[in-house]
Amino acid sequence: MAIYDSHWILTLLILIPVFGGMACLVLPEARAKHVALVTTTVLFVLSLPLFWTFDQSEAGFQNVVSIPWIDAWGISYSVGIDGISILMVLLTTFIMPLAVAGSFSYITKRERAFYAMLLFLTTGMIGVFVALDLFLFYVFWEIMLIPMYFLIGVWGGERRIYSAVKFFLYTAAGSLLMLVAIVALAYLNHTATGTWSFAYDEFLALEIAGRTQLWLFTGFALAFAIKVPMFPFHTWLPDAHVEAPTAGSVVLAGVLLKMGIYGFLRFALPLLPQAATHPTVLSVMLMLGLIGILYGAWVAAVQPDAKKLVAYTSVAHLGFIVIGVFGLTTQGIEGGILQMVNHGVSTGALFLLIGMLYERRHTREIADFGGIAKVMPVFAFALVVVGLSSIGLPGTNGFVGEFLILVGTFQTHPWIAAIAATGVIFAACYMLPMVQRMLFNSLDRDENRQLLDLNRRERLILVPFLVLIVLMGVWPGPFLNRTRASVDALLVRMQTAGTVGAEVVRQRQEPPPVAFRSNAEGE
Amino acid sequence: MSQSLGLAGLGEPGLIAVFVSAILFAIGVIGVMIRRNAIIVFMCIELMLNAANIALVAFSRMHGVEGQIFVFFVMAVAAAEAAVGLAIIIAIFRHYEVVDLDRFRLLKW
Amino acid sequence: MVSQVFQEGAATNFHPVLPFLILLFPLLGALINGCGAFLWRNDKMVPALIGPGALIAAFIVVLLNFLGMSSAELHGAEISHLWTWIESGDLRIGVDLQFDQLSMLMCLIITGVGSLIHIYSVAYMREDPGFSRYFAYLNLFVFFMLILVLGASLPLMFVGWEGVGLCSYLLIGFWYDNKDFANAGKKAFIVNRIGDAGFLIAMFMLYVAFGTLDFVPIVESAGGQLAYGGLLVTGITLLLFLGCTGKSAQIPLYTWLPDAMAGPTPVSALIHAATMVTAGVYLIARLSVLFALAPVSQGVVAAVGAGTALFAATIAIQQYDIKKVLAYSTISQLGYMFLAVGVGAYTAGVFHLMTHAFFKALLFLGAGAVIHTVHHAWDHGGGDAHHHGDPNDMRNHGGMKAFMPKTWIFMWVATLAIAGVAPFAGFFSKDEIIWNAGGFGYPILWGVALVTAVLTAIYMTRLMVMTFHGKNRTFGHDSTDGAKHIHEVPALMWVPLGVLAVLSFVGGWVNIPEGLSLPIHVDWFHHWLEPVFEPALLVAEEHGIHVAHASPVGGGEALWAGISTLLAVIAVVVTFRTLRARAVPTEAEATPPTGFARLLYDKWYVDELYDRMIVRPSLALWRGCWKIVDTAIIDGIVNGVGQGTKLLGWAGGQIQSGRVTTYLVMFMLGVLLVLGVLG
Amino acid sequence: MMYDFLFQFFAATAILAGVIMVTRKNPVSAVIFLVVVFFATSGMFLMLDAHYIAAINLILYGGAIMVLFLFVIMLLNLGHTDSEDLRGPFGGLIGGAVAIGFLGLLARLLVGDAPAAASVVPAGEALRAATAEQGIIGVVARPLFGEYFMVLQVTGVLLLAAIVGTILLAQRKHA
Repeated sequence: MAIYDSHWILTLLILIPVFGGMACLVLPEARAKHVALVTTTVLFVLSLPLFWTFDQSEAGFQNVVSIPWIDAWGISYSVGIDGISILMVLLTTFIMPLAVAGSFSYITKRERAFYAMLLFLTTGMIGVFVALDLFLFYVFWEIMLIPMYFLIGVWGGERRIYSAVKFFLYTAAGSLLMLVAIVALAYLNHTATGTWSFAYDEFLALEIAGRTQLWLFTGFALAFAIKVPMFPFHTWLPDAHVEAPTAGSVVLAGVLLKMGIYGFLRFALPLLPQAATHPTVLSVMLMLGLIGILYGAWVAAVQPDAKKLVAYTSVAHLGFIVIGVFGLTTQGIEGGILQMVNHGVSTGALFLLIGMLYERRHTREIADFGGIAKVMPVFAFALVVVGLSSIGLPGTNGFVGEFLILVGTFQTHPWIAAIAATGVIFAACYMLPMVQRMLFNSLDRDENRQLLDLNRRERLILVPFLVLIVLMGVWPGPFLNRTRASVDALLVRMQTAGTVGAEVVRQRQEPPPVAFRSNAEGE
Repeated sequence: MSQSLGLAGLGEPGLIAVFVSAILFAIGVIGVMIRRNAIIVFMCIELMLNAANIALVAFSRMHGVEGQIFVFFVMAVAAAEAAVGLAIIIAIFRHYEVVDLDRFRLLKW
Repeated sequence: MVSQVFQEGAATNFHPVLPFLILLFPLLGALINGCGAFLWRNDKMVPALIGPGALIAAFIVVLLNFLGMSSAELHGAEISHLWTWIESGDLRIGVDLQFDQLSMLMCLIITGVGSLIHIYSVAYMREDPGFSRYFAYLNLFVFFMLILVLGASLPLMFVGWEGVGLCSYLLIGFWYDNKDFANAGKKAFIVNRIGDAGFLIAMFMLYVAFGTLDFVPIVESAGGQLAYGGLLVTGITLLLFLGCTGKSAQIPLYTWLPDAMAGPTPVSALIHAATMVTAGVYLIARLSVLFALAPVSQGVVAAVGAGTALFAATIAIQQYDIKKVLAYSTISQLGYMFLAVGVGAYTAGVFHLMTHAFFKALLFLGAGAVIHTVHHAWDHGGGDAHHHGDPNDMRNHGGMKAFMPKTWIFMWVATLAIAGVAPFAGFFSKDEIIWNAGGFGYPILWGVALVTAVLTAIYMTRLMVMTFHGKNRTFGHDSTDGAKHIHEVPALMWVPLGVLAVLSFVGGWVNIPEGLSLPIHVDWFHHWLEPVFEPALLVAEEHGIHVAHASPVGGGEALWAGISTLLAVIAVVVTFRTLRARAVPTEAEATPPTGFARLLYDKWYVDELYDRMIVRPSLALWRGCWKIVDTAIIDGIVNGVGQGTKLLGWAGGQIQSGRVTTYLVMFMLGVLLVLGVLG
Repeated sequence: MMYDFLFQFFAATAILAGVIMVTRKNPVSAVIFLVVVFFATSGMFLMLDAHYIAAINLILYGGAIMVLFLFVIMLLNLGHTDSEDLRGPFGGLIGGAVAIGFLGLLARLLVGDAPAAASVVPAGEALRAATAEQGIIGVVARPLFGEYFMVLQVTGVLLLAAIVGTILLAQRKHA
């Protein structure tokens, strides 16, 4: 279809949720959830063909458009996708209908506003992933913040106000620094070319002195590090997750946390290659990633609250992605991108599962459960599979991502990767005890004996997650292929403009020590 | 800085008058700060206005009659102020039965 | 020569026959049974047919391939490419199955012994409500185990490696409503993951060194690529061995295996005796060339193996739980295998792996039969709650010979096999290990291996005596209820025992070394595996490592084989006579032993040591991270900034008191300030 | 000589009466001493050749406004001594500090040679000449109704507004 050759598909993806959200607001309360579900489903169906129409041999942007918006400042509506963002866009459209469906019985008050917020949030998220004008990007970035703030603050748990404010202030503090960096870039561009512009391409062409790059990188990196979240900027995450309603947690973990990494890949690295490849910067980022892996897992292991536990596992998972990205190798970055999708899928599913349990028992304390595999076998099955995916068991999607990240980073930073590999031990140390204390042991509480197993709607929600977990675990090829060209282009850019990037790519281009591959191909 | 003011043109009585003006003004300030009674505070303000008048008159010896014109207007405004101010005090007293300034927080909503 | 028979087949090229079916059958079985666990929970017919059926089908395919391979002249490995799994940059990992002599042998063991255990399980688990789930797990386990041995690259092997760990976890905690059982499963998984981390890092190092993770190129180019005894290869092999110590329960990561006995007994037989725990040995055999290049690592492997063998054997002597005895025995026997591969006798290690699979599976299944029977007897016969103790405890057994004669005979076959009495299977494999340990110049390890052999005979005889001989204690010392309620197990259970007994008897005859000076000598096994170990042996040869044809203290192979079998026989006889005369208290009456025996009874307190040294400090550290670093420090700073802002606002608000005088003071101060600055 | 003495006497009286006025607890005596201040300042105005100002100062301040104050004090019955009225030492400290600050600023002005500098034109000569020419009233009235006529009118409006405001504020709500 023609729209898949033009920017219209992206523009539609941005616009449809806005209209859907408005419809939610004006239609009767009881209809809101259905409108939201239909809207997000349509969105997903609409976006799905992108996966195939996307030209995976093309490193640059596709479905591009640039329409002037605020001409005086050179701000334009520019959108497009490449190998780094395509999976993120699809992840967003994949998660949203499931998050909406997962809220059907969870949200009972102010439904109109709730679903409208979810839909506005969708617009923000898709916008962030497709924006090619930094001003536009910033606008979407901030748009995203507002619905999320309300989702936590209005439909959250007991300490929702504290969490919502913490979330908002943390993120806003970071993004203001980013705004400074963006404006500085525009100013530099103005000095260099004499015209005002916020376009990504223009900034790519900019030559920036090393020291300036470091300052700008700091601005971007703080914003993204808070969003990731990297240690020690992570403490908003557990609070936000614990208090947020299920759909909020799912979206937060599934998509919002990816923004930080996406920001690094899209902006911080290619725009400021010298800063990003500066040895000190690299080691700081890698160390923070490493600390995140270990620290997140450790703290997760001693959490009494299931949702908080999962929140801390996110810190660990995102730590893996950070070291993958800053390992600056093909495998590391591709693995990182893949792991972003994986994390969205598995952690999203985990939050949904915990939410389903919360709806039944109104508690998330792990100690309140025990032996519920007896009464909820389907739930138990799903939790085990998703949990195993989360700890990266081979055969599930989690392994492929982690493995690529570690293999990639090991080539440039063997010690970091080796220590990070011990994260798999600690992963087992948090997930298995939780699974055991919830599902296994004896069913000794009366409240738990009456628990009903998942109903049809809940099962249907989980099926896509489980399918994707296995599919991406055994056949990640289609996903990896789509990222390849863009990642390679990024690395080449880091090489030509960076300082240590050269080393990385030289290593890659040398023929491997052993010249042959698997026999099957030779024969 | 101080030299450029050219106080010498005042002559000796004028100079003394400026000193008196300053001292009276300072007394007025002290009064405003150490008294709670609204009326006395008000009186202190009148004192400060009067101090200013002294200075203006002293300056008029040097710069011509405009100083006195100024004093004329100051007095007119002071009269208006006294009338309105006292009316306010009366209105407040009617409401609170007291004219202690520390008891009012009318400037804060 | 017998081996000629196998060689004379036409030298045609070998092509795997329907290789994917080997994996597909167990996988389908697992899926069907898995669905069954939800959909037809009470139907036992489907799982009873599908479960063992899938395995038998797989076994037939394996057998076809095996026959095909033995009639062909295969040098090197045949790779069967299914699809590309991971492709990123230079890294390419296919879902490739590697068919060579070693993987075929392993497949035979897995599907063969697996089939028998599946059949046995049908009867053993008949009354369990989780019947379908059980077969789903068991089939899934076999699937992963086959991936482990057939995987043509390290990552694919790792899939199997962790997959079997998962199934082990699920099956150990099969009766998950018992907290201890669930804990045991969790412990197994976590301890295994420690080893897995080593495996992962080793993989990364291999990738950096070779640019590929496929076995074939690594094995072929290792000799030229890595320096002999170099740091890199030593690191790789030591990390791989760390993985092995986890999976194969060696010091220091062995502690999960005894706890793993919480699972159903056929599971212990299949996973924790015959197949999964030998994965480490398989890994070293698969990458033998790397170990051959790293003499230091080899020494470590051999020493750890021998140490574990002795250590576990000492514990086995003082255990009363029949499965625990067998568990420690398994650890000990695995130690033998590592000793073998450590000294460079890879064939001997794999040989012992095979015979051990036969007799240890038999021992576990036999023990399972006894446990099953005791359990039943208590359930159906004993109204007296007093007698309901632990059916695993040998002090509650005794005199089973009279009630279960078939089981008794089969168990004795296995006992003699593991004790190393000629001509049972264990004799040939164990003797070869001991001989090689001495021959490759490890006199201390040789001595340890000999001592352990004697200990093995002692604890196994003790097990037999306590279980099958003497008076029955199941219903107390003086009760005759036993005769009424204890029966031989059904045919579905004893037939597999019988098959395994035959294998335990004749299984060693595939390799009768020339050195024994017996009238017949067979080197089929050596010949079969020769292509696999050739690169490793070549490396060893290049660096001047040869088998000495004498033991460290003189004497040839035949002499020492004779001595060792004689020692075993003496140990069996002496133990038998000593213990038979001794009265055994029932579990209820028993008091814990004292002195050194207590130390062995409590397993050298290693679990307690780990708990104090590792588990508790870790948890304390983690809790500290949470409570102190996260909550107190980071959140303290964050909230502090918030509070500080609030305080500032409050202070500002205080100035806005609403009092005229305050404003006046401010105004005056402002005037002063302005005048002070400008004046 | 007599001129200097009188001038200094008025100045001293003004300051002294000011101090007494500020420290009286009784509002009525405060009013009386304020009147004294106004008298003294009127004397000073007179001696500084501002005859008209001296007169209206006496009439307007010393007469009308002070009577108004006295009237309100009596009206509200505030004539009794109230010890609460004076602030404690802290208030005094701040007041004193501010006052000292002002005086300090003044002292700063006096540092240097300014007061000693001789004037070319004797002080007040021009004003005296104008007064001689136009009369005491004329010297003020001419500019007032000429140059500053507009301002004078606006002042009238201000006074009107004050009258209206005063009535509005002081009237009883229910009257």
